[in-house]
Amino acid sequence: MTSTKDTTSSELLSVVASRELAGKRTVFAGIGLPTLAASLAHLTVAPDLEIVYESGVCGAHPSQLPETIADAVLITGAEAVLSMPALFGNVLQGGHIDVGFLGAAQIDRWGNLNSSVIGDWADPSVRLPGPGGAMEVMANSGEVFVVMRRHDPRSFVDKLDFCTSPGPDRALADGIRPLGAGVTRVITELGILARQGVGEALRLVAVHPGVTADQVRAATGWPLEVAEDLATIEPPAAAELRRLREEVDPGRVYLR
Amino acid sequence: MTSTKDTTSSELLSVVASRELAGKRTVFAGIGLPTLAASLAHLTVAPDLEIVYESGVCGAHPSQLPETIADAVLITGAEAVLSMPALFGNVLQGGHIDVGFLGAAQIDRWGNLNSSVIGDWADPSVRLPGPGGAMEVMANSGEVFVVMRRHDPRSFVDKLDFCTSPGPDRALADGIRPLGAGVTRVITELGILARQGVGEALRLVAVHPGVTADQVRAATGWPLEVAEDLATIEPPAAAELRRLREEVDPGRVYLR
Amino acid sequence: MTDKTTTMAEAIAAFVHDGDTVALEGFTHLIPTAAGHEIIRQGRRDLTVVRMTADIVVDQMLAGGCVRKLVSSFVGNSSAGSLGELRRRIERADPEPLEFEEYSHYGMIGRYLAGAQRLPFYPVRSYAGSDLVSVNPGLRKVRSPYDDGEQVYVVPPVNPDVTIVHAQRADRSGNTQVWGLTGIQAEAVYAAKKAVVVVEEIVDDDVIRRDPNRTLIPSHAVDAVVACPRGTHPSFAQGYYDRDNAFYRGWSAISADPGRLRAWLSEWVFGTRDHPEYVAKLGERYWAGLAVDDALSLPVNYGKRREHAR
Amino acid sequence: MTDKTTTMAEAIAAFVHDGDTVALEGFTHLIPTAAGHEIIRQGRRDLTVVRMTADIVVDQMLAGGCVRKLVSSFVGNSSAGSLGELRRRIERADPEPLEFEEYSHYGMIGRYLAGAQRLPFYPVRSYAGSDLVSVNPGLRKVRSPYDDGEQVYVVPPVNPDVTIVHAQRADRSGNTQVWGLTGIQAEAVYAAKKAVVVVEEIVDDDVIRRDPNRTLIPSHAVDAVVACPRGTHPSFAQGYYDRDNAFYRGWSAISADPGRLRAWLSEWVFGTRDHPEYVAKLGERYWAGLAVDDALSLPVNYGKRREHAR
Repeated sequence: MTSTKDTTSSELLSVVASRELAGKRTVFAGIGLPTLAASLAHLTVAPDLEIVYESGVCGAHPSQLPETIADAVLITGAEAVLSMPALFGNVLQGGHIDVGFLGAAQIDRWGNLNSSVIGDWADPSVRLPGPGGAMEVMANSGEVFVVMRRHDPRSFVDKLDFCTSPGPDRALADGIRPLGAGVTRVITELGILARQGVGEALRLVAVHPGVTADQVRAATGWPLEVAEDLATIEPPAAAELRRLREEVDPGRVYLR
Repeated sequence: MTSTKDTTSSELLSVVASRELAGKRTVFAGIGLPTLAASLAHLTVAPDLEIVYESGVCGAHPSQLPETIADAVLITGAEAVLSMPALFGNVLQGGHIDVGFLGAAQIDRWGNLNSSVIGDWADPSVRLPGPGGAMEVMANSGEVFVVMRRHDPRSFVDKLDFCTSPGPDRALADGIRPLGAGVTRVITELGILARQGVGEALRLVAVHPGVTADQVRAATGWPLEVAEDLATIEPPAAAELRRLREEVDPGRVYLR
Repeated sequence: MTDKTTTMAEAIAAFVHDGDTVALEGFTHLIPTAAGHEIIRQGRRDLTVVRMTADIVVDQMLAGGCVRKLVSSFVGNSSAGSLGELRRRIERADPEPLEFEEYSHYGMIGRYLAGAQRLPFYPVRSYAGSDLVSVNPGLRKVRSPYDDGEQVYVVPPVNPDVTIVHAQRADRSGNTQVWGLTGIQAEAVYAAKKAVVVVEEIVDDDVIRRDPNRTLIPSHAVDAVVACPRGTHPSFAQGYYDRDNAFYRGWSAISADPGRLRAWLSEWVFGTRDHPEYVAKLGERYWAGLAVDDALSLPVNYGKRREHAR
Repeated sequence: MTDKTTTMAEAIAAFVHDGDTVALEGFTHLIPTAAGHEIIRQGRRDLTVVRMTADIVVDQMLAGGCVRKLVSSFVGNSSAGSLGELRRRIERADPEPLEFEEYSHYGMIGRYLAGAQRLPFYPVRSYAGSDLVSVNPGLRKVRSPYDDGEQVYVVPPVNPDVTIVHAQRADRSGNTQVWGLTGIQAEAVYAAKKAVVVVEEIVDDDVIRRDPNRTLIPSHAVDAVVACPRGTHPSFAQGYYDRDNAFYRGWSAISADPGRLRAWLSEWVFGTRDHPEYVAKLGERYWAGLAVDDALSLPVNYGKRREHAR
């Protein structure tokens, strides 16, 4: 029998994120928690879900759990492998991605993301990997989900050190009509922050059992608004955990 | 033994055009005389010549003489088959074509070509096929060769009914720096007209044996300048004709 | 895995409506002729047809009275002659005028690229000095924001209501594989709001997955999959059957005479219930003349991770 | 058919010069590592390296003192950690500063597309509102000349002095076939003034011609062909050998320590005469751990015209 008591942080985040994919058709996901969430959703709430990888793979049927978004096991047996111009131009910018998953070192209340530097760009204290395709995922996906392991004021900041991947509010301020809603869900160990789109800030819409709104406020670097109908997140069900553990990541490669 | 006496018009034009390809590496050719000329040049003066077809075929090794630029026999056994964005974007606009062959209903002294209409575009007396890729061949090839079966004032005109494919002079007048030299050689049954590039009109540089400059002038719809060192074109040699007849088009599909 | 297979009749009924903008692509190879015939059978009207090389199938759709406007870069019967109906419509508004929006090949390619990539325009190096600019207001200039301030022509995106293409094979969900000339089909599909893929054969998922690099159109871009063998005639499908060059050569004479053209439509399009009937009417002996021998590619190794690994 | 085959040492000597702009592409798959090592061995200086994902090979070239400037959209050791030398150069100018020109992936793709197509710029839908715009003057806006007057960011073309890519196979003249992830290699080659293709194997002309759709880079775009089996390590070649994930995971610790990094270079790059020696030094047992089993594609039929025809 699957125990729901010893749920790890990775399991919790994967399960909660998977539920948000209900009914979605295409998801742009990196390796790790996003892939776990998407794979679980495929088995549960989104049977038609297709995972598209930045490397160009569509409709992967991997023989083993992939270690990177370009893992050879994603290619062998896939339904399509596209060039980068086709993937970024036709699929992503063309508007075929319902949900893009992104991570970041910092996020602000508008869902703008920093994955470039801590400190000043020209003389940073920490140089991070930079945009990769995150800017395009943000600009072109219907909406963006962010899964953040760490919910603290260093990551949830009042002001980004650098805005790598801007949400639609910043795009509009730059005079350009955004194509997607930007970040609509931020899933953390404390709860879920959400916003609908342009002009709206992230607010706390749900907490995990035992977590208070004040705790989340304290962990957030801006004055966090809390939904009037603040929900409590249903803990992972035994069926969800069983599929995650036995079908999605039986080797516990990412379910650390 | 190959007789040079009964040389047909197609043979004459193919042989003369083939000589102009000496040392060239890539040629963009349609079916018919351009292919014959390029194939003969490959066997004689341009051993490294590659024919690129508008359909996307590079390095064809056809089992039979192709009937169209998209003939299945060009694909089977080819070295590469490219998509149209790759062919037009990377190969042609990217500057990889040394010589493009074009035909037209009308040509003017600057090597501008009409393949669209006789009469007014909106209400034409004859609707011709239009640009196809001719405009891109003109704009992007290093230089363009035109083989015209008919040399008369209806085809060699003072003013085009419609400029489909403009040479570099018209491009410059439109405020845009041209990438190629435009038409540099026009090969007809009477002789060869030539120009070097921007600012220069076509002038008569060579005639076939027995043809006079006055004859060519009379057949040309603008006051045709004649080179001081007007040459006489060497008639097709027995070896050229033998290769053309026996190796290039043994079925005499285009050598009508 | 959504099963998107349907019949040609159902696909045309569901995805092609009067007044729609319909892209039919396939550059000499894989022309979706059978789809064009079904559009004629179903009596669609006022279509805007987008097709780089407006050739026989367009002439037939014009004669069928389906087309109000044509967007194209080449209007001719390949190198085999003229399109009679098209010329009558353009030269004499006979039996009615035809709106015509004309580009070059790369202009059309750029329009599909912009449409597929949701770009407001696509820049191309040609058009400078062409009279096409004076008859097509869609051709505009943009100045480069970089040092040289160079100007370049741009074309506007095209986003057809539906794009129809023909391919060698697809799986039930629409993962579509094409070889030989691949043309502009993938971009035309991505540019469209809806896409119908017609194929020589629908194959097992495994056939597609054994060679994912051949999938030029992934299922997420496809709305319907129609099996229609020999559906490109008189065009060809590389490795399946050859081009019917005699038909092309014969078309110029048929279409030069409005009476003959209408008789041809009556017999071959209205007189057949669907493409299988058209195929059967041509007869197996006819098709034997277009049959090709095998020239198989060599397999490549995609590799499979060993269980020992890491 | 020009024979362009040469050795890695000769290709680097002939096509990579001090001060050149060198593009090395391959997105996780088919990274031209061996070419990077030979550039280090030959002591090139002041290079501008253009590479979308600046990963281990770039960290090694930085440590080798070859690189003055980096143009990139991702600077990290895949998902396995940091690039120590790159971070020291950027964060502390240690041992010297590194000029850095930063784009997003699609920005880099657009630069290659513009470079390959001789366009003055390439429009992309991203960048609006990003701080990258304030640190990279190459990012500019263009206004659409169509009705909405919409603005869009553009990136400038990149035209490397030389592009080096790795592929599974090519013929002697440079017709290059790639399967699995194909990335941006074709466009990077077309954007360059010169192109070097490194391959797992040089094959008979016939192998290429049996499957022309797999040729992503035709010979007319290639200047040199180098056979260098296992030349992408620790990257992978689909169907030939797997990615060395343990090497990636280990690199972060090696490169975090300048001493260890330099010792690694001494042993594995300067301490080997060429890539075959590097391969031999790893040993057959090591390579056995990266070996893959077969998963062959099914052949497709290109067709052959019958003699009877027409």
